[in-house]
Amino acid sequence: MNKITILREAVAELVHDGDSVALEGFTHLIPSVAAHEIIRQKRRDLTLIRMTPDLIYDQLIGMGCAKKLIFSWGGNPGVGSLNRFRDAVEHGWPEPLEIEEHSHAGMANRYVAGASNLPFAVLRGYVGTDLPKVTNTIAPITCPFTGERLMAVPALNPDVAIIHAQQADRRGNVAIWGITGIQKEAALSAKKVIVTVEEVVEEFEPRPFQIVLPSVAVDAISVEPGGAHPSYADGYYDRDNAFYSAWDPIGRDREKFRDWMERHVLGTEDFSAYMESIRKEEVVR
Amino acid sequence: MNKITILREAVAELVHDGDSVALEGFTHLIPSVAAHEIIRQKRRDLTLIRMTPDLIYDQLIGMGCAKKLIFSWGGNPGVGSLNRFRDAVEHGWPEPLEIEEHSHAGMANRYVAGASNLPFAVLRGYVGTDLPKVTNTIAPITCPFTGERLMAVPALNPDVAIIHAQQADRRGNVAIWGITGIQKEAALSAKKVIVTVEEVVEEFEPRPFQIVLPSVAVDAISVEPGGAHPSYADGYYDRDNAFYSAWDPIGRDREKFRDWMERHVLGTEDFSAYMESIRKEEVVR
Amino acid sequence: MTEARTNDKANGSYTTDEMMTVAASRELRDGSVCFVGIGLPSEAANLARATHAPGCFLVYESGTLGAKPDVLPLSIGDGVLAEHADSVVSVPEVFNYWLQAGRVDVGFLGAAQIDRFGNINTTVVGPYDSSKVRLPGAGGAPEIAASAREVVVILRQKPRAFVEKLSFVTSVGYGEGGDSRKELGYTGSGPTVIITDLGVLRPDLETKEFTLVALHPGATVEQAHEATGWELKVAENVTTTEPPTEKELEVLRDLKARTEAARK
Amino acid sequence: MTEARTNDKANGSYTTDEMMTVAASRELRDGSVCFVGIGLPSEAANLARATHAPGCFLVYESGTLGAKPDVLPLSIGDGVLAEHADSVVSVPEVFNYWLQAGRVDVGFLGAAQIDRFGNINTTVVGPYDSSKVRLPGAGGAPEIAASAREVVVILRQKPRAFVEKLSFVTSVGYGEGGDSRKELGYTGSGPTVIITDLGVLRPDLETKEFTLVALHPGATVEQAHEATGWELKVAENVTTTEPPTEKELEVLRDLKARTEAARK
Repeated sequence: MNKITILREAVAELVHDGDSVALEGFTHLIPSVAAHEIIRQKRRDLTLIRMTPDLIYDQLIGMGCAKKLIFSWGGNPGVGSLNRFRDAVEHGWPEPLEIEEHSHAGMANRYVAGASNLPFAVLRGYVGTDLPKVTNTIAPITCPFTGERLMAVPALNPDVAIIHAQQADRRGNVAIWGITGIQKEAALSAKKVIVTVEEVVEEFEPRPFQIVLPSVAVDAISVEPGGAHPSYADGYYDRDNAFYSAWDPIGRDREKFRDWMERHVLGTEDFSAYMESIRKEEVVR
Repeated sequence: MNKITILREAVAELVHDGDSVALEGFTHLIPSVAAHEIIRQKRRDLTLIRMTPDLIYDQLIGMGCAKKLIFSWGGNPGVGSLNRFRDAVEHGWPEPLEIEEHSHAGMANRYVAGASNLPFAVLRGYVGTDLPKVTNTIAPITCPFTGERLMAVPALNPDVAIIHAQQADRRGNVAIWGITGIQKEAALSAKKVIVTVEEVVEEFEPRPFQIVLPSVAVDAISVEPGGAHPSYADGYYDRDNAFYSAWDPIGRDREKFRDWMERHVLGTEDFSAYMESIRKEEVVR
Repeated sequence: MTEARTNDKANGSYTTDEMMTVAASRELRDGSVCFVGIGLPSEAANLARATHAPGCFLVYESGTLGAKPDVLPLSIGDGVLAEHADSVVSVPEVFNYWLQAGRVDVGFLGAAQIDRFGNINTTVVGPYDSSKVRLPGAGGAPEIAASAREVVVILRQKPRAFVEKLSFVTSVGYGEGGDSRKELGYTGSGPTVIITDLGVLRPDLETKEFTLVALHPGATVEQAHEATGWELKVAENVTTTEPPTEKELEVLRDLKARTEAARK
Repeated sequence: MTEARTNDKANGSYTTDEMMTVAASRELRDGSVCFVGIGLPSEAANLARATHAPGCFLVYESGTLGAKPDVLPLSIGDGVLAEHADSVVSVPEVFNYWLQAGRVDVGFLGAAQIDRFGNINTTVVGPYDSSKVRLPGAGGAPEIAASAREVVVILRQKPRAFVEKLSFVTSVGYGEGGDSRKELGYTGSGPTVIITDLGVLRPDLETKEFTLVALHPGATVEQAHEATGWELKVAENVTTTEPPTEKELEVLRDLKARTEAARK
């Protein structure tokens, strides 16, 4: 199966400066390893898309990879703020960050429309909020049958979608189980799809609430065990809650952040070297 | 779990004359047992909804239960026509049948809109076909962002949805695996939901492509092993292909049909008695 | 259902229906994503998968993605379709995320009636409100015709099937011909070939009118004219279809034998 | 995150935060379908599930239906939410087929700022284009506020939280008050109660302005006035909240202890 490739090459070939990129994951299976590779390859002017931007988006923004963020909730789950994200929005550091914000329902339906090759999606929401005043990708629409007024949001079709999954099989199909969030729609809405996986297996076995993304819907698969740290991979490892807390002071200080990123991300070859490096500092249990 | 009830009581309580009823099943898990109970209880003026009306709809129509059919493909899969359906449309026997026809994509998205509490759904289709000329539930709609013209179809919200599933658990959750078709959307779009199951188990085990409908989305569950005959129940029994062929001559002749229905359906108490009765005539292998 | 033996016009070694199915199967390229209807389309697609296109990815409207049936499914939702599928998804998902999304390279369709521009009728024969024959209806055909990158149509060539004017336009081919399909805004490019029991028809690049470009062995231009309800255009040099290979016949007959056994 | 011990204003045996969580948990009826946000809402909902409402059905926006966490999730998508859930569905499905569909009886929400009509801000403090504080944003809150049959809001009562005018309306309560929510066409009936560390506020039936109707033991009307950025309306006879029972405190503290352990 020729889709299995080295992540460095997949990112080099499929992620370009100025692209719109969705690295999705709903607290489960966050594609951290691919985010670090994008940072190492110094991509610029990316439009980052994500319902729940968290640490890896804080890192991409703080390292100057992004010119715009399309999102619905940006925080360090269970801890607090994304300080690099806030610094970019509040003070334009390291450079100004344009933001386009929606609700979760709006973002989810934008991916659904994108995956369905429709130009827009319809939902009940936004009316009476200030979101339409600051986000121009929200427009009223009228039901041609009932005359009822609802809101429309435009489809999302990222240049590249990147997700982390538990397994791929020999034919290049991808299996995700447990909380699968918006990953299927993100992948199917994108022009190119990169998937990092914990391992490659001969055959999938049935798992609770498993979905399978067929190989014809995937462009590149890279085997990156542990690649979702500090989030978790159901069946492989737990969420590293301590790391999320440890990130807060690191992200608060520009120098500390840059130094940390240079030492652990730019200063390492790949994710295993990165994990090695942060373990030394006991950032990780 | 108080949702487990006798099918006769569930139908008596939840299915009324004049209701819109969707008995869904996409060749797998067709709720035949519930259709027969509706016929035994002599419901009238039903608006029957189904993407793929087949033998049980032929029977409901031929027995005069329906005043209208909303559908996208009506046939005896792998065999030919639904002769009772044709007789009703072509000659108004036993009474005229109003029809509202769509494409599969249109019907599927009408259920999706219904399940989403939206008044309509949008799709790419119908343009240039004669369907909009004969079906008034198709209307053009314009994308508020791109100006692109698409087609809208109104939501389906049946009074009652009835499906057959493999298993329910003690808490009243319902498990369906294999081809799950449109059953989830049909159930979630309806005001009331009746589910017949092969068996009740303590706990579900993971199965390929399994979906679980939580008990809060179900109104009544009845244990009716074999209740999907002549269709199949993945993990329980195969499709009775011979019965589909055997149905053709029965359905072709009004007298033969009425006689058959009176003997095997009206003349029996329940589905096991019905199966007993048709087995005697070796209609079934 | 097939009347193969009875309307055999070919030389003794294979039937015209077999030639039709084999010719259709040859239209499917290996590795392509194919949306398949039940009956002749499914027969041709699975013949292709068992011969020259083992890597083709079959999608059925029941939600089976990468189906690998070992017998021909009698219904669109047979268990054999899910059994070896790469994935099984809901019906809305297969139509929205796969067909409408433009992921389907080839749609294989049958038809009750077809016109010179490849428009298809599977709804009624005669006036809609007082139809002579009520057909099953649209099913998945309109959107397959709309959104598949290209469409292959398979049906036996007869005057009542190849008609001057359809009783009902269920699925759009090239509309009124010329650019009229483009103006409808569909993403798919439309029917690229009609395979019949007599030969092969392809659309004229300009007018989009279907033209006889090949005859199966033993079939004649006269037969094709007789079997067509409009003044059939014929290419200047009509080629002759390669007859079925032994392998193709062996695999097709084995498939059908196993299917017949499953019917019992 | 919680500053419970430090801002303890109650008698020694429990904190004001504990009282707040207990009071909120009592709003959840057994058997009801509850859409839960992370933090205080999740704490209150799981306390209810572990005490008087074992049959309540918890829905988290990560797609877990009937979640039964044995520790409080730190993130909306923690594995513990899926582990014992009745079903796990996609994010579009939980918002479209469950929340928007009107299947949610109660939505539990937190807030950064709230106004007298129960409108909520979780987006920015200060002007949008030059914000003093950039908050996480909308998340699932706007549609929970829109479509849940009723909404319970939990937040500590402070002048910077209970403001005269929101910097940004992220989620709609009663809009400008009166019938203005109805005119927006939302299916849910809006926030029915605000539970704070001082007491309980409920909307006036006519004006929909939130009014102090109950004080927790030890809290005073003066404290409530000081903690509110608008001229707080007070009911004629303000009742006193039942203090936490031993069972409630025991279960809550056990829940939080297990959660703290999980953080390490």
